[in-house]
Amino acid sequence: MADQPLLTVESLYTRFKRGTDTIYAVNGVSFSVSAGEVVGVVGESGSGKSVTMMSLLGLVRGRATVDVKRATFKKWELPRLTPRQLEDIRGREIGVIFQDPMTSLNPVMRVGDQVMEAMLAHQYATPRAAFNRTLDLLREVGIPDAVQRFRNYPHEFSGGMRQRIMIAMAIACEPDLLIADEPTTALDVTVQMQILALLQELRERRHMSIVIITHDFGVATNFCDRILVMYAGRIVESAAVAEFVAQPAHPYTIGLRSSILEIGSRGRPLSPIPGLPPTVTEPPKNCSFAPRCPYAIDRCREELPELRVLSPGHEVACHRAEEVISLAG
Amino acid sequence: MPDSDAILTFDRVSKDFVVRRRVLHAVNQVSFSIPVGKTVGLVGESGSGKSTIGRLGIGLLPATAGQVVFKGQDITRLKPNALRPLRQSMQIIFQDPQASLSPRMTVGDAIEDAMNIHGMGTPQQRKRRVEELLERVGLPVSAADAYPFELSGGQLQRVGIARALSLNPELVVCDEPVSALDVSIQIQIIQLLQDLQREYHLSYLFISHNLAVVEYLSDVVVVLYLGQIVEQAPVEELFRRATHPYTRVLMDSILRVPQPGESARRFTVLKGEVPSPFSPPSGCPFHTRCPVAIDRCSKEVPELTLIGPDHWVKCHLAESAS
Amino acid sequence: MQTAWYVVKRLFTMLVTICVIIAVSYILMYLSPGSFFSVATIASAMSTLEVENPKLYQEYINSFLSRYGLNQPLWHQVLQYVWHSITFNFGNSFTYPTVPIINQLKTAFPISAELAFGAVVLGVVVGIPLGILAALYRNTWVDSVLTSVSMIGQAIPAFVTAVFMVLIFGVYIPGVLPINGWGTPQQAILPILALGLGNIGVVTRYMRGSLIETLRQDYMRTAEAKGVKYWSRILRHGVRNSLVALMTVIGPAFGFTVVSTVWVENIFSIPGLGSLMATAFVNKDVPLAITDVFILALLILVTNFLVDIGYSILDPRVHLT
Amino acid sequence: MIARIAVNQQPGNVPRTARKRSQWLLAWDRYKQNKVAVAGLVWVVIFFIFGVIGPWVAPSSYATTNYLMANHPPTWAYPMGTDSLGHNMLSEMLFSVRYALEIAVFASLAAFLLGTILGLWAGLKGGLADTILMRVVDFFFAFPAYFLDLILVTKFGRGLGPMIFALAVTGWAGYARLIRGLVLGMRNGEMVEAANALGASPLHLARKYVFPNVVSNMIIALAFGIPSDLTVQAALSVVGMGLNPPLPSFGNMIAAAGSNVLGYPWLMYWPAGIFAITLLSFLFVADGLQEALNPKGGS
Repeated sequence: MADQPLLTVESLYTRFKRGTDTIYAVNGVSFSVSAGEVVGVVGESGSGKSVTMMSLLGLVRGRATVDVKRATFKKWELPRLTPRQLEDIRGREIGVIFQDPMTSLNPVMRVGDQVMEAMLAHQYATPRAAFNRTLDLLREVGIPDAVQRFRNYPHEFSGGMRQRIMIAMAIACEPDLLIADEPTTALDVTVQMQILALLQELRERRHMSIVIITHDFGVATNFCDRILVMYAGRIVESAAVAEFVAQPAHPYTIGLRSSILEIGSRGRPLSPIPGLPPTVTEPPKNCSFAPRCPYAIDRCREELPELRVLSPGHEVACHRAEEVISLAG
Repeated sequence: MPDSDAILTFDRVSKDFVVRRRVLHAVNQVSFSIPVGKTVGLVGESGSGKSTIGRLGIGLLPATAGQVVFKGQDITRLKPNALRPLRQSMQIIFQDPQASLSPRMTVGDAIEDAMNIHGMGTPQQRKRRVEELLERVGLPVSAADAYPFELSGGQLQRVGIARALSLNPELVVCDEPVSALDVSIQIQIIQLLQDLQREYHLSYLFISHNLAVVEYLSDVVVVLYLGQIVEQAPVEELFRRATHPYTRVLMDSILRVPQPGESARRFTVLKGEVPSPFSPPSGCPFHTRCPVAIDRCSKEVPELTLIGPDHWVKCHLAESAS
Repeated sequence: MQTAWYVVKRLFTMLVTICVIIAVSYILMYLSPGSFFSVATIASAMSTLEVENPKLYQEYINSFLSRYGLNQPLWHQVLQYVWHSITFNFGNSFTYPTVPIINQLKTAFPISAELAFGAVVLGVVVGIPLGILAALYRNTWVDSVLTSVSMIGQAIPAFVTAVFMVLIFGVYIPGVLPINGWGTPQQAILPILALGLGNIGVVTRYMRGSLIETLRQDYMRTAEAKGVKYWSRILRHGVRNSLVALMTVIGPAFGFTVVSTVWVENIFSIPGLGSLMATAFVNKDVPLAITDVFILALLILVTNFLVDIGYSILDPRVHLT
Repeated sequence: MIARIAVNQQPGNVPRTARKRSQWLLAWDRYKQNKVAVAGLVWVVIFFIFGVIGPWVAPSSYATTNYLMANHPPTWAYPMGTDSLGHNMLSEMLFSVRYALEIAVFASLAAFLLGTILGLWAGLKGGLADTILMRVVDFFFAFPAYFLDLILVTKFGRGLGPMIFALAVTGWAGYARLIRGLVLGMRNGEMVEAANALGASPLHLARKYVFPNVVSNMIIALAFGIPSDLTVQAALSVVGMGLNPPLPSFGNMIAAAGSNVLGYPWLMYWPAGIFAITLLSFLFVADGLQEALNPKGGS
């Protein structure tokens, strides 16, 4: 990665109050995204993958506390920005796409106006120019009859079309970074492919960085340059896709990888990861995966494994990573 | 295609719904059967009618036309009272276990109520059986006293399975039982379903939009598009020789993790989206999106044609090829 | 086109409903024992006239008998009465047989309508901003104060509020505002306030609830992610969508306002439909009573109709069918 | 290869609910958090107690008059003063509480029971029964309840019985519509589908699945219904059609005080004050119940 990092995050912590409990959703996450890079954040529900990204943008809902040592995006130091300044960055410098295109669009506002609003909020274009640009954007994301469709309401579109509108909205101000939070999960399989193809095309055309949050290894490994695996609010493994595919090192990654059914899996014995992903209600002091880990030793239950470099570009948070590789391989 | 070994047979079954005075042909002339102790996988996208077929199969919905035959008995036109005793033998597992359980009933009560309805055993025997079932599906006995909102999705799906099993069914309709679950949990449930099938000699109608899951579990695969069967074959045959363009597209849509050294793939794109089932296209329903459609496809409805051992396809191009 | 068809359908349903209301009212009032459409009742209502002008008295008795067809079968009477009502041919009342009911309504209706309209406008104009405020400052003292006050407004019916106002402005600070009559703008202040406080309470509470619910929606986060500024987000996305939900409670609240005018008019001695109704019921002046009910019910039906139309304008997902 | 661990050896973290706390206790816990609702409940309970014992503790009958003491401001003997006929207002008040509750509670309960049964039946049965019932309900919604009540009491008299009857007649439709809506929403849901798949009979379905899941909404509706009946009943007095004098009622007292307020303001303080506080308390209770029973729906 010779590229200059676009986004660098160091020691991000997010916790929520839920009733009397405190949920430790993100527990010390550090990573960076280079210009033009596509990073996949993979994990199961509750792993903190979505909260991590939303924390950076000030978009976490509920009673959340975010602590971060450093989060540099281009020339900005995100934690030091006022809400007003962060508003200027959201949508202008960083675009976001959410999972559920059914609920993420305002049902009583014409879709064209919603796309235009993104530009007008940042004085990115004059109303006249924004209108024309909206039509261009709608065409670019593959919505036929843009002129007529501009005036339609979200409920008049299919799920896939709504996700295209979300994408048009997110890229309207030509952001350098696009965050896509499970952008295809709610869609039919054939439509998933269309959306991924669209994102891939946009990425190549506009040379923007993308962080895609997904639970789907298939999506992540085919779409991304680099993958971060999260478990219980921590990054447990980070590697370029080629390395990731060739030599996964964390037991959770390996377990998850073999949990995926692919065509041709028939007849193969299943090897599920036992147990359930935990809900973290106190700051982790040991490896959260240890109770489910076939390689766990006493040290894992006592000492928190830090993310360490295994080989250049490949980081893992496991005390026994080297042994795991040889055992699993 | 009547089949004496079949536990359940669909014979030219159709189902129409009337939604705001418009008729929706949710299921159109569907025929297939589920052999005893086997699994038939039903694949399709939203609007393909796969869930409707599942409900028709166990008499939760009456068919508009055709026959649904369960163990030699046509259940299509049975009165609710006559159908009720049969319910013990055919059960269903839902996609969203949370929604299918009453929030006001503990897990134990929910499972027990199933036996209660059919007057099975004494209260003590039922309590015992609830505990056995919970253990069998991998839950601690203490879960009996929990309310549904206190359990996770995977745990609730186990409860749903235990409840279905409590009646000793012979046929279980699994309606997207793993779609809402986390990846690591999905495979636990799949394994559980597979183990239970062997143990209790169950027959499954397994509904899913995920071809890989269907391939893993099914003996026969039925591919649906807009309420019609477009391809149907034994599982090995289908995956060796998928013929219908839609089946092939579905197979391409499964993103597999590339092998080491293999480069990431481009995403193949099937144009358009599933048309509205209210106004299905003329001719072959798939022709509007088909990459290889010819003139004839928009005009003539293709016939279901046998192109291999038990391999049926509904496509003009396959007809001419065979 | 679709809207026009809907309007026609709705108007037709309203017509049917109002006919049924009139018919049911008439039948209830007619059915013995104690039928009100009897010579005896009519006679007792007009006893003074009997003494003053026996000839005229007999004329009126005869005209009532023929008007209501009291010697005809019931269904005939009902149909005739309904027809008279919906063609606004109300005849004369028992208590003032010389005055056509329509003339009494002509003076009373505008007063009640003004009162109700004033109270509705007050409720909306004050309630919506207060509701927004309470929602934005939820779980703070601002919210607690607004919520408590609006609950008081919602709980205490207009006639109790009105009586308190009479007490305050009649006994403690007399002369500040008039406590009875109608005609000057000052005289309208207290009645409209008494009626409007309930509306303010209802609108504030539901606006608050509705906006809090809206602020939780995914599209609010989308707007935030786009970088839309705070107030723009609150107003264009939040409030706009909350109004849709608010519409569903506003209809019944406004209907209740119309009912409340009856009480408030009686307490402030305002010569509107309500005062007319009170005397009619006490004097068993059946034609006037039923006509009054008919007019007020009509007012409520029309209000609900307008609310539904407004609803469909605010929410494009609502298909008027 | 990861060792294959049998699925049933890992319990997962099932909460230890050996306590098996009933949903009602949990709701009560939530209710207790809400101070305003608790205050409202205290007043409502006091109101009910006086409704029961009022006639026994009253210093005199509501009909006893003392013309020598007519229109007298409060004294030790007459803590709430007297009216123009020399009635002891304290007695009037205590009897009013009784009659107000009697009418509101019985009318609400009758309406509630009728509405619940019809609503459940129409919602579950559907078809023609449902259509007919809903037409009737629509009529009751279109006919402003207050006016129908007026006509009914004019017709049937202004005693306790006719009042209860009138309020019940106009009240049931609201409950019926509410429960039918809830049942319809549920009928297409997976819970009912699952129960059907188990082979539950319609009665079993209604009793074990549908009813327990609508009962909290019904209780909330009832809690809102009682104060609304109190209001309408009192409001009938405003146009002179309230409970037949000499039977005392809040409405009658407030109406009488309203016309005498310039001369004898004490006639106002107590009836209007207590009535207002009571209505407010009922609303606090209803609101508290709504939050406690529907934690998701409430804000």
